[in-house]
Parts: sequence; C-alpha cells; structure tokens
Amino acid sequence: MDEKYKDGYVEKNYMEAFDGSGEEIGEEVLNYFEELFSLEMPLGRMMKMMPGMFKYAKRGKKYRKNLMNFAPEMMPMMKDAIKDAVGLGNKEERGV
Amino acid sequence: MSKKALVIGGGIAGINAAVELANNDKLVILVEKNGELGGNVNDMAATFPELDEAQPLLDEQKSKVEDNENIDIKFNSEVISVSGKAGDFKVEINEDGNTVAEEVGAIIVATGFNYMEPNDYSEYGYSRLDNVVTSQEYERMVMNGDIKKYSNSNVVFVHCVGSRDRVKGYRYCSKICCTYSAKHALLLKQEVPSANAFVFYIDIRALGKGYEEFIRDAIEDYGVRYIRGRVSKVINKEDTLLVKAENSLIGNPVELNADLVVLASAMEPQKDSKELAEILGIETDDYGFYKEAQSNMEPVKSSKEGIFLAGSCTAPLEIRESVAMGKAAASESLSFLG
Amino acid sequence: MLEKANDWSDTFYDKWKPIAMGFVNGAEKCLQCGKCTGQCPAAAVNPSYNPRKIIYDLVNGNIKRVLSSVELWQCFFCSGCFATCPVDINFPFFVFMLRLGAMSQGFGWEDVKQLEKYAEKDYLQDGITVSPEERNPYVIEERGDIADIRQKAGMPRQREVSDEAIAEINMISDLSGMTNFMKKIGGVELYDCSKCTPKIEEKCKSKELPKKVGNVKTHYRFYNYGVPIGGADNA
Amino acid sequence: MHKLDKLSGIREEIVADIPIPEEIFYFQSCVASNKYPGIESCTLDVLNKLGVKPFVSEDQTCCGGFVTFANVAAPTASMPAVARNISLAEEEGLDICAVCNGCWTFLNEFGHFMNGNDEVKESVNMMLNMMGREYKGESNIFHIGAMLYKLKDRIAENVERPLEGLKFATHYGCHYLGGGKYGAIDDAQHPSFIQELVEIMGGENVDYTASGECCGTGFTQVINDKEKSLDHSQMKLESVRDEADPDFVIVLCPYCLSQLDRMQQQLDYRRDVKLDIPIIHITQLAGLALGLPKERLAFDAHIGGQDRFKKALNKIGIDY
Repeated sequence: MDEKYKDGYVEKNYMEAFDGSGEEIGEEVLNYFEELFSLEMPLGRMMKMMPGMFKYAKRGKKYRKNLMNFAPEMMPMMKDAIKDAVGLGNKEERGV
Repeated sequence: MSKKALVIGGGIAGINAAVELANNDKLVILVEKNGELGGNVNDMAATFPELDEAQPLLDEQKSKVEDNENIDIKFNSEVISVSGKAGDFKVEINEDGNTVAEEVGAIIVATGFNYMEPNDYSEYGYSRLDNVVTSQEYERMVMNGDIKKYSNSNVVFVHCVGSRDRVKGYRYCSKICCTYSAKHALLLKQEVPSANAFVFYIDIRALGKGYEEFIRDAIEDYGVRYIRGRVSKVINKEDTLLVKAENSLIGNPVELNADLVVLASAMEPQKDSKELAEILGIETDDYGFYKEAQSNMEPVKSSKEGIFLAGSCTAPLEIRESVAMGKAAASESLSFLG
Repeated sequence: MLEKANDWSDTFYDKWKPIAMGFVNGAEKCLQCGKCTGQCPAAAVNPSYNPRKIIYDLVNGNIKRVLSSVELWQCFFCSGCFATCPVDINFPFFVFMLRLGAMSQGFGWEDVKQLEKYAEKDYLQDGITVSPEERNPYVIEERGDIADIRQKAGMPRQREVSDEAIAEINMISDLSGMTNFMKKIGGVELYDCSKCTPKIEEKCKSKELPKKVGNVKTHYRFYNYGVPIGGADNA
Repeated sequence: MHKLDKLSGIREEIVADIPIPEEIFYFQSCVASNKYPGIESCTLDVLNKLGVKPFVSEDQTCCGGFVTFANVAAPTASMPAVARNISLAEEEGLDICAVCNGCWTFLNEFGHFMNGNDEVKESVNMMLNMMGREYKGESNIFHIGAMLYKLKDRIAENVERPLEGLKFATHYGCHYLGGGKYGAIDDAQHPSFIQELVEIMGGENVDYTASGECCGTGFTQVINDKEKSLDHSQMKLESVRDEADPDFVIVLCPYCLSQLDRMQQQLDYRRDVKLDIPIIHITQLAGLALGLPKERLAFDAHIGGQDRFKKALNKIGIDY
C-alpha cells in the first residue's frame, strides 16, 4: 500500500482536510458552481470575452465579417451588463 | 321482497362475500371470468404463516359456494353494463356468449389482482434465460414436485421485482412478497434439505400477525440466508446462472452461482380493471386499483353508493385480509338488499 | 472515528439542484437498494468504491466525505447504474458535478492534469481529441504509421479539420471560460512521489499536508468509504 | 441457454421512427479517424452501397465529450461545442449519423437538454451567432448501428461475401444502450440487434458470460488508473477467449475497440496473458459482408489478434 494511505495519514482524516464546517464548504462549492454555470453576462464576463473575440477577428476578413454582423445584437447586452455592474450586489435581481 | 346481490369475481374474497350473503338468506349471483373458482389461490402450494396446504383449504371454501342453493354461479361470464342506483341496479351479464339481464340491490367487486409478468426486467433474464421463474411459476413447481431436482443447488429469491420501482414497475410495495418469499424458501428447505436458499431483499416488510416470527424462523431454524441488496443482474454462465448484487450492509458487490432464480413479481391490478370501473361508474387510483370512499373509515365502500369492494382489487392484500374484507363487504351490502 | 452528523450541510443538496439547471436531479428518490453497485464495473475492481454510498452522502449533506474521497474519481462513466436504476437516477452526471465540486476544494487535480494535454494540444489545436501521433512505441512497432494505413485505404494521410472550425472552437473555449479553466489546471504544481526520499517521506507524514502550490490548493484524497482490502494491489 | 427467439428487446417503435434518408451527415469520430481509419472508410463505403449518401464536413470538430467528462474543460464549453456541430448538419438540412457511442450520447443528451431549456439555448445561440451560426435543434442523431439495423433488408440484398463458417461475439458498449436507454433501439441488458445482422450476413453467433460488461476503459481510468482498467479488460477478454473463442468480436464504439484491441498487447507485456482476439467495428463487419476490398477494411491498424485475422479472412476468401 502506498505510504500516503497508511494508517498514520488516514488518521488525519478528511475532516481536517477542510477549513470550515460542512455548511461552509457547501456554500463555497455552491458559489463555485454558480459561477461555473452562470448564463448571465456581467461586465466582467464580457471583458473576459474580449481577447477571444480579438483573436478570432485577427484570423481574417471572413471572421471579422461574422463578428460585425453580430455587433448590433451585442450593444444592448453590453448596456445590460453595465447596468448590472452598476447595481452590483443583489444577485436575485439579476435573475441568477 | 328481498333483492339479489351481485358478486363480481370468484376468488377468495368473492367466495366469502357470497357465502356470507347466502347465509343471511339472500340470493347471490357470482360472476366468474374463468371456468373455476378460487382465483389466484389456485396457484398456491401453501399458505403463510402456518404453512398449511392451500388446496384443501380452498376446496373447503369452494364447496361452501358450490353446495349453496342461494348462490347462482355464472362461469366464463363478465358484467357488460350496469345502470340504476343503489338498491335497484339493472345489470347485463355476458354468460358464455349469451346476454342475461338481472336486477340486483347491491354489487360487490372482488376482481382480485394479477401477477406482473416481468418481461421488461431484462436484467433478470425472465423469458430470456432458462431457470428464471416468477413466484407464481415456482408455486406450481412446488405442487407438481419439480423442485425436487434442485438438490445440492443454490436457489435465489429476488424481492421487489416490479414493486418499488418507478421506471419499469410500480411505486407501491406489494406487501406480501417478503413473507411469501420466505415461504418459498421454507418450502424448498422442507422438500429439498440439501438445497441452499438465498433471499435478496431491500427491507423486510413482514406486516402481519406472525409474519415476522415466520421469517425469523426461516433464518434461524432452516438456515435460509438473507442478503440485503437488490439483485442487479442475472446472466448465464455456462450451465448455471450468475447472480450479481451488492451486499449493501457490508457495501461490497457479491456474485453467486445459482441454479434457479425466483422473481417475486409485483401484484398489479387486473388488466381490465379500469374498463370495469367505467362500466360500474366507480373511481380507480393511478395504477388501476379501486378507490375506497374513505381509506381509513370506509375501506369496503367504493366511490358509488351500493357498490362495495373486497380483496386485492383495492390494493395488494394477503388471504386473511381478503377474507375479512369479503365478509365486511357482505354485511355492509345487506342494508341495500331489503 | 465518531462522525458528527450536525457538521453535515443541510442545505447543500436542496440548493444545488436549481444551479445545475435540472441537468442532474432525483438523488432524493434513492431507495438504497444497491442495484447500482451490484453491476458496477468500477466496484468490481475497486473494493471500496460504491455509488450507493456516494448518493447517500450527497442527499444527507455529508459532502466533505464525498469531495475528499478517492472513490469519487474511480467511476468508469459506463452508465450501467443509470440503465438499471429503479428510480432513474443518472449517477454519472452526479459524479461529473461532484468532481467539479471536489476540484473547487482542491482535490483530484493530479488526475485532471494528466488529461489536460488532450484538450490543449489536440482538441483546441487540431479539432480532434485523439491525435494521430502514437505515444506507445510498442504500437508503432507493431502497426507502423497510421498515416500510411489511411493512405493505403484511399484516404488523405490526415483527417482535415478546417481552419474556420478550429478558430470557432477556440473562440467558444475563450468565451465559455474553458481557456481560463485550463490555465488553472496548467498552473497546478503537483507533488512528485517518484522523487521522494525516506527523509521527505518522514516530513510528508509529519508536516502539514496538503500544501498550497501555485494558484490552486492541492490535497491528497482519502479512502473515505473504507480502506481497500486485498493487499498492495489496492493501494 | 439464451431464449433469444422467445423475447427480443428491440423497440420496434423507435426503429420505425428512423427515416431512410438519401443523404446523411456522417459525424466523424476521433478514434475512428486517427487510430482505426478502417471504420471511417467502411462507413463511407457501406452507406454508399446501401443507397445513403454520406455527407462529410471538414468544419466538424470532435464532439468534445472527452474533454468535458474528463473535467478538463469548463462544462459551459460543451453545450456550444455540441450546438456548433449539430448546426453544421442543420445548415444542410440533414440528420446526423454517429459511429461512436460517445459521440451519439453526447450529441443526443446535450442536444435534448438544450431543446428543453430555452435559457441555455439562447445563451448558446448568442455565442454561435458571433460566428454566423445558429442552433435550431432540428436534426436527429442516429447511431450507425441503428441505421444498419434499419437498412437490414438492403444489407440482405447486397451481401456479396457471406460470412459462412465464421463465429462472432458481440460487445455493445455502455453508452449506446445503457447511457442512452431512452433513445436506443434495443434493450440495455439483453440486446440482440447485432446478432440479427450477423445472421443476415450468414455468420454464426457465440455467447460468453461477460458480454454485458464494460470494456474497461472507464473513460479516464485507462490513463489515470491503468491497472484497474487492465483488470477489467482482462476479465472481459479472458471470458471471450475461454468461453466463446470467436473469429471476431463486434463492437459498436471505436473507443471500446481501441481498449479491447490495445489492451491485449499491454496484457501480454505486463501480465503475460496471451490473447489473440480480433476486435472489429460494426461498420467493418458490414464492410466484410458487402465485399469491400481489404485495403478499405484496414485491419492492419488493429494490434491484437493479427494471426486470427489472417485465418478468419482466408476462410472467406480474402488473401490477407
């Protein structure tokens, strides 16, 4: 058996591998899931998208054209995102 | 003038309702779908929890009906229409192809249940592998002595086939499978002491007088081995069967070579129970069992006045309770028979 | 060890269902019948692995035990449990979600790191997850170059994926946060057991482990569902 | 012991719903392209021979199932990747035919999920719109096994090389029948449609105990926990060798093919277990019966069972 699974180590049981209580760990994981699965478009997410869009646009004319066609749709989303960013804090209002 | 009563179904509940009414000097019409009385008890080798032989007991019950002058038994017949109200029903019965009209004061429904055919349970290989049988087939094997050939072999009993399963079966618990599987294991041990009996269960639900003791006896006195875990798979391995399950008290998977696998198939409502309900104008639940007027206080009254329920057409029941319900339904119906 | 049930999270399971958008649900229906474990190929080779217990812990809120377990990472993703489950629980999806949860707490990165190359080098660069390059020298010896076989069969030496397609999946990767996610995996430094000396090993037991490396805290996982039996093979 | 004639689990209603199209979008699989090119060439030829024109798109990428379920990619990336691939077929107005259980389940499962969840669909479409694409959710996804079963009459008419005297064992793989139990054409525990196809082609079926077991890849276990993966494959392959001793094992999934084929070599080197079992994909089986030349079958990409390949193929008149 591998050393790290031997009695001495297992005795320092899984309880000590965590910093908080079960409830706290649960909250942490839930927050992480929320971020991972969120479908909203907050400003931060929009900013993260920018490099990807630049990279895509740099590939050639055809790609730029695709993006340009999409631009009119993007403006209202940008506005929404900025509005959300101003009214930060209340997640329920943002419809998460 | 007193009115006739109609009893639908000649199983153990219907027989008792009819006899009870006849003993009170009422005329009874007993409608039976098949050519003989007795219903599902005909396929039974023994009863629990006393292990009495079932057939002599049933014969005694049958003779009470057959010898009774007040009871008119209609074999191979079905109710085709019902009209009128409580105390004054007009009924049409199809008897061997001829339509007979009758006037009755009260109707007792005792249509019983059906053993589910576990064809959808392909993981258990029923009707795909040899030596995988349902409990009903197993009882017949006991009666005609076929189980004698399983000496020195492993016989596996599988609980909850079709019960407590919302995907391929029914959500309800069939109530009696726990005890009758113990009965099957006991019968095996009595007939063939050299065979090993293994019972795979989820929970043991021995809800009846003497049932818990019956199962403990099977474990303690006869050495039937109980393993907690629903069987996952039965596959064929050369000439025998390989049963795969989890021993969920220990938490490890187990494999077992078996020569016979007995599936405790669920009790389901009769296939045509909803059609009959429509003819009678009474309510059923989602599965097709008949609904009582009030589940606790009015267990034998149906949703329509003058129509009474008895036996396993209301829910999975044991013999004892079916008999009690048949008698209760008879006494309640007396008030409509003048 | 005595476990304290009031340390479990009562709200976790209720709250995570809406977050998962209905993708995984129904664990509360579990009957604890064990049909899943009985047919499980992973349970057949790993004695302590048990899907039934993992579901049980999840519903009851003992997520600490689930997330820190080695067993969570032993699932074969074969869906046999889903096929046979009497209440239709799609267990592999739960494992998928729980592994993500475990990663958020710093478990299992060593497994995921080994797989990262398939996403970064193959999927995002060529558009195909399995690359034509063979990593196993024995296979090359036996079979030769796959491009030759393709040519002999009358196909182009390499399956072509258009530049546009690759640009598009790269953009999807950036937009959906996959690129960031992979950067995180790439940034994890793992403890190399092969370089371990008896001295370090001594430290390893006495010193606070797991330690924080790079951006992500990495932890060793535990056999939380019973130390495997069967000798050295099962370590 | 099998009473196959007595009760078949094939779901006729699902089979009846499969259309016989003139053209179909052939969804290329990563393992088929880069490890077993025979699957790719056979699929193209077999579909052509059966009167269905395969449409191949260079814009199609990998389904992304592996990176998602290996937890390498954020799960949010998988939906748009699936939607993008399906939208390619929608642009052509075609249904999709996948040769791999994984591709089939992944496209089907996630496609269904998006169809039933407008919020997700909208968000995914926003991403796709940036690239000038749109996911509508109109194309159906079929497995090649189901397609071949649907076309069994045409196969029967076109058999050029009857597989007489050959014994076939089957391995259906987990993700078609088990994982996709609501969309698959056959029962998860006692499937029989490959056996039926084998009979049509004139071959003989043999059975073994572990026929319903997983191949042992365990998705990522073969990389992360190789010994356990080998344990399981060894159990399965030994059961095949000892009980059935077939000329070919037919699989539905290229990933299973890769595992069962390559682990024979690994088992030989690591554990000194000698197995000589040819593993072939269902399209290669169809290719054999429909008389494709040996180059198109490309059995030389397979590692295990080369001696048996030679023997079996010589039996039906292929100089291998």
